[in-house]
Amino acid sequence: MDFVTEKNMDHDLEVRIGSLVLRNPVLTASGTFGYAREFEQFVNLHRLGGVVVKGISLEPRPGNPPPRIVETSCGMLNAIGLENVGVERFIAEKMPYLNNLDVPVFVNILGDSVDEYQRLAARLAGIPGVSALEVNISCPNVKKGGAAFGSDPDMAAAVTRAVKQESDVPVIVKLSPNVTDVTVIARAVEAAGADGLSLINTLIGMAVDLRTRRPKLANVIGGLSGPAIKPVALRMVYQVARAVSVPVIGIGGIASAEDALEFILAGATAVQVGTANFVNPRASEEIVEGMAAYVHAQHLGSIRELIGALQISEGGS
Amino acid sequence: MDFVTEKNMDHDLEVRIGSLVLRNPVLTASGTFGYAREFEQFVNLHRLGGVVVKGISLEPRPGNPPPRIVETSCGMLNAIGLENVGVERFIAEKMPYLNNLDVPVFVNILGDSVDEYQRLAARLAGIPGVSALEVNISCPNVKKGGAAFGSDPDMAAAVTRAVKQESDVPVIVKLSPNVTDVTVIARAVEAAGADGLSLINTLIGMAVDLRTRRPKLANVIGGLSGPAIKPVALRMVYQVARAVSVPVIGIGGIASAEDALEFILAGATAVQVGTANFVNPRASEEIVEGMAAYVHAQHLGSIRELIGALQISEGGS
Amino acid sequence: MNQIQEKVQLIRSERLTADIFRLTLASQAIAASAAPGQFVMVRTGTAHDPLLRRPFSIYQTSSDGTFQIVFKVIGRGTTLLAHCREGEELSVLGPLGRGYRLEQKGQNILVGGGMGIAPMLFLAKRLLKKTALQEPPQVLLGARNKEELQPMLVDFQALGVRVLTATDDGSLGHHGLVTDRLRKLHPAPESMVYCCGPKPMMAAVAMICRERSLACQVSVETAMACGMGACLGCTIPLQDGSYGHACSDGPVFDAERILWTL
Amino acid sequence: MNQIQEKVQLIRSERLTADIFRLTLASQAIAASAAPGQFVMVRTGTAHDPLLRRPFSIYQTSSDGTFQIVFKVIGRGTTLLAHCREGEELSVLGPLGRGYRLEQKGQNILVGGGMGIAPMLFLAKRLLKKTALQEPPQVLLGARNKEELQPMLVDFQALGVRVLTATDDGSLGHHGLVTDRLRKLHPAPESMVYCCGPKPMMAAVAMICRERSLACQVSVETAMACGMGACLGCTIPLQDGSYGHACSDGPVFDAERILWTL
Ligand SMILES: Cc1cc2nc3c(=O)[nH]c(=O)nc-3n(C[C@H](O)[C@H](O)[C@H](O)COP(=O)(O)OP(=O)(O)OC[C@H]3O[C@@H](n4cnc5c(N)ncnc54)[C@H](O)[C@@H]3O)c2cc1C
Ligand SMILES: Cc1cc2nc3c(=O)[nH]c(=O)nc-3n(C[C@H](O)[C@H](O)[C@H](O)COP(=O)(O)OP(=O)(O)OC[C@H]3O[C@@H](n4cnc5c(N)ncnc54)[C@H](O)[C@@H]3O)c2cc1C
Ligand SMILES: Cc1cc2nc3c(=O)[nH]c(=O)nc-3n(C[C@H](O)[C@H](O)[C@H](O)COP(=O)(O)O)c2cc1C
Ligand SMILES: Cc1cc2nc3c(=O)[nH]c(=O)nc-3n(C[C@H](O)[C@H](O)[C@H](O)COP(=O)(O)O)c2cc1C
Ligand code: FES
Ligand code: FES
Repeated sequence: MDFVTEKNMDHDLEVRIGSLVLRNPVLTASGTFGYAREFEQFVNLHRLGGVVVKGISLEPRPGNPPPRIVETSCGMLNAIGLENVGVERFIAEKMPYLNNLDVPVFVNILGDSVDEYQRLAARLAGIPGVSALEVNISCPNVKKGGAAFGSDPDMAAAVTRAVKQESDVPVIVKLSPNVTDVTVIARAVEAAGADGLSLINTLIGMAVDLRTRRPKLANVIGGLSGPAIKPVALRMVYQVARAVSVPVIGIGGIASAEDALEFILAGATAVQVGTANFVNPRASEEIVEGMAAYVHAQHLGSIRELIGALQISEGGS
Repeated sequence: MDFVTEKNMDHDLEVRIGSLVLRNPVLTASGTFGYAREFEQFVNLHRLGGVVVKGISLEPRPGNPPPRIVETSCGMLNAIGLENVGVERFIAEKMPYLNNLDVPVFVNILGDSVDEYQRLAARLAGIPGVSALEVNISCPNVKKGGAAFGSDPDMAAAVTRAVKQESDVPVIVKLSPNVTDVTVIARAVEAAGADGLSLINTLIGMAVDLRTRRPKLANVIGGLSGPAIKPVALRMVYQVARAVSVPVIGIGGIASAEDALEFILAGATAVQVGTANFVNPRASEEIVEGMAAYVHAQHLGSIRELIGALQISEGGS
Repeated sequence: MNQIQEKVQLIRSERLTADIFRLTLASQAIAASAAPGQFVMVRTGTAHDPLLRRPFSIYQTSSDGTFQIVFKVIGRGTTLLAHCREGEELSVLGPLGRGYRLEQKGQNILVGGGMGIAPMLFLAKRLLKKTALQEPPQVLLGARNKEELQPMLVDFQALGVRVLTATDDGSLGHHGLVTDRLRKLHPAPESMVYCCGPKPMMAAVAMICRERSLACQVSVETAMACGMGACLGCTIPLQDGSYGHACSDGPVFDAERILWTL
Repeated sequence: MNQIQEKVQLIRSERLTADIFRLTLASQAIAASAAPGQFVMVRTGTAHDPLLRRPFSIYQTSSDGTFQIVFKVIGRGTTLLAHCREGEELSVLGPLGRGYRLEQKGQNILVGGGMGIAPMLFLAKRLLKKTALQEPPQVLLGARNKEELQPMLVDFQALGVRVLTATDDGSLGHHGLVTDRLRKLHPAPESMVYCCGPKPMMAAVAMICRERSLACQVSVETAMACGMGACLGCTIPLQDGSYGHACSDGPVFDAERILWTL
């Protein structure tokens, strides 16, 4: 592909998340793309809209005992247990490589208390190469008996405010789908200052081994991801995009450019590719290519024309 | 299969739901087995543990405009819109056939208000052949702004009490998975007198047609069922079975005897086969056969030994 | 109704065009009991994706205990089906639905468009067998171009029925719509028009028949999950404000019952 | 590391026993760069079910640009793979992981059990190529019975290495465990034991080696989603209380690093 074509392509696909300009709407989902370097042999990383790194906590975490993953019908369960190197080693060992890449880096952060989230945001402020924070609020709040931050609008808002206060980059809050009404959390988080929302995180699921009569995951329950959850993700993105005015990043079972475009029609400004990276390490870049081809073939001025362009007719189609 | 074998088989598989004795734990899920007659050419109906019929309302309902169904990865979305013939025609036209079958019939009921549920239960009381009621509380409460009965513990309990008051057969309440904590609803419904709980109903999802840029369902959103949702269903059955002491009926993506046995290990006393009936109309009977074969091969005295027998080890397997 | 589900052997797979295939399947039961306009539901994969069966009209049956379907590759299910090899087994459910009501009185006019041609061959054969018929059926077939029309056309020609054709690009027969050809016919008042094709074509045929007071039966296509009246997914809006179910009330309906929404 | 993902042609599919298959796949890149103990991740279906790739050790590579895997049919993925036909294309990712560290000093003892025999052939061939080796590798192979052992055994015998065998039922070689045979060997202190097999076997081999102060490398098996260090799913508990990742830190580890939990 020559320079002119590539430039045109990038231009057609540009989107904004808060003050951040992405050359295209395709990001990689946290926990499914390592720290990007793992994929350098498969993907031209600078062709991506951005990279979201594995969730980082203040202290290193060893994660859960094995087995941590199990395949399910059109999906997989994971109970990685948020294994990560901790924010200090992340800054020292992972950020230099990421900072050298010509691609926005979203740092996914997680904590067990509002204070932990706040300290993470403070520590990451001013670090070169950090383009945005993505706040994972699906973790249990240890101070409040373990209910997830993501299922209580007040707790979700408190985390958002604390992170916003310290951060010098756009703050995206990543919503959990394991709630009765995702728009309630979405509105609370928007009101607390989030620059964007990403959804969905995994659905809570479980798998049983009939042979051993034990759960297939050592942690008993895990997070369901992959094509199986796409219909739930699309529905929630659609609902949230209509409920808030900040940009929404769609996640859940995206494996092709068509999948990604469906989320954009439903109201997403950008998307994240997760489990598909495991099946096809080139998935994210191929989705960028497919999206560019679609914009071209449909004679769209820009991908932005498609955001939320889903037509809803009254009383049937 | 000769008489003795069949009798033995049935004995090994017997379970109880309230005062009701089922010859085996395999029921068919509401809305996926018509009024049973549709399957008489494929299934020896009297070999099933029971049949749950399509949801019945006080008045006939035409249902939603088409398209009403769409396939998704390892699943399907439906927005049938609770099309049904209404309770009067159900009693007049469908019950005589069902009453003649040697199989327990669970009548699935739905309404837009507590009063409607109550009147349905009253109307069905004393009708020959009605073995149990299954109360579908996933419908929107029209009197309370459309929030589903199934997502509010007080509303769910109110419906349960109203139905219990009128009913002369066991009352099963069918729980929605689209809630933050399913055990809260489960406990409320148990306290209100439910004789059993069945779960899960469908997850709310959506599909988008990129070509037409419209939702694939005329109703925009629909219910996700099939193997895709099995991990979510297993997890919720596991959680609810530990939270209540009434029997739990597991539903969601069951397509084989192994699937069914996994739900029983997770705590289900019985299971329902739904979407699988569409793919293989013999699925329900084959699951009974597979379950009998398993009980035999594992030298179990009874299937009841497996209910909730999942072994959970601390700190990994 | 005598419906069965069985594993049937794929005896022959023929690629008629780039994306149209004809499969010959061995099933004594289906071959013996199927009627024109009925369909089968075929599993296209072995795993859970794609999950649901796919509906196909019965193209013809044979006394040797086989039947055929003809299909176009559309998406994942039909792609898998096109890759099935001779000798493999396919899970088939059928025969399903209510087929065409065969008329004896006036002329029989069969109008097929695109893959809607598929059920017409079986129908033409059955009508030819009716000795009471005054004249052989008149068949009108339309398709996008010669390539798509030719492979099925030859099967009709072999029957000895009269066939009139139309293609969108004029590469075979009339350059235009098959409905143009229908308009030029002047059948006796008691004639019956049997139709299957894209919705706009069927709506147009239904309108022509209403204008001329001709009886008309159409075979509708909807999304289907079960094919046997259990899921209530295959709704088709009717003139009286109610819904019909394509798999069990149809797929063949009297055209005047249908509410044509385009 | 030079990892690639490509569609490779299935050149040959051989059924070695009722449920063990050997596939020969065409990939210049993988054949050229793979090392013993490394593996490939293979897509076994085309739809989303089964979703994930399946890991298989590289059995051997050839200078003609092909490599082989040998696998046993376990579940859905391997069933699909067994049904693949020659000429079809498979999506393969590899070579992945850290293979065996080849030693020059003492004797090289290769211990393979069950499908853990698979990586041993490639290893034996590479060790044979090392001209500095004082003596050819000693191979110990164990399996359930003769039927399972024979097909891979002949490939080792063709190499000219010394092979000792054991079967659970005594149908070939020693009647008992391959570890019995290992216990009877008295290798020089600087020898290296290379092992792959079921977890209990590897734990036993590791223990024997520790008792005799022999160096030992084992190739572990865990569930894997990505095979390239991205998902963190393939955890293996280590002696120091931390976790290793089988796909990127392994699958080959020094046996003494592993925390053996059974
Ligand atoms: C009663 C009945 C009889 C039928 N008989 C025949 C027959 O004899 N021969 C034949 O070729 N087909 C026939 N069909 C249509 C056939 O069932 C579909 O083409 C098939 O199910 C498509 O499956 P797929 O998995 O390939 O496509 P999918 O992956 O299910 O669909 C791919 C995309 O194409 C769209 N789509 C689905 N069906 C069609 C369609 N028919 N036309 C255009 N777009 C579509 C879907 O919305 C989707 O977006 C019949 C349908 C019915 C209801
Ligand atoms: C690095 C590595 C290298 C490997 N090399 C080889 C090789 O060269 N040859 C080979 O035959 N296999 C090898 N395996 C194992 C192989 O990957 C599995 O057997 C395969 O993934 C099973 O896939 P499936 O879809 O058939 O089974 P699934 O459907 O995924 O599993 C079916 C059932 O079997 C269980 N199961 C899964 N794997 C195993 C197993 N290995 N043994 C017993 N039960 C199991 C599962 O828990 C599940 O309940 C290797 C594994 C790893 C990690
Ligand atoms: C193995 C694995 C690890 C994950 N780790 C994280 C994480 O650390 N932080 C986070 O916010 N989400 C994490 N996720 C969730 C994904 O980012 C994504 O929200 C989810 O998988 C749904 O998208 P998908 O269906 O495309 O995979 C993880 C998912 C998987 C499969
Ligand atoms: C087409 C269709 C119609 C359904 N109709 C009803 C209904 O009327 N009442 C009800 O309680 N559940 C209904 N359900 C939900 C099922 O009973 C079941 O809870 C759900 O499909 C999950 O099980 P499955 O994955 O085995 O299909 C319906 C499901 C489908 C697919
Ligand atoms: S396809 Fe299920 S009722 Fe018609
Ligand atoms: S398999 Fe994904 S990190 Fe090892």
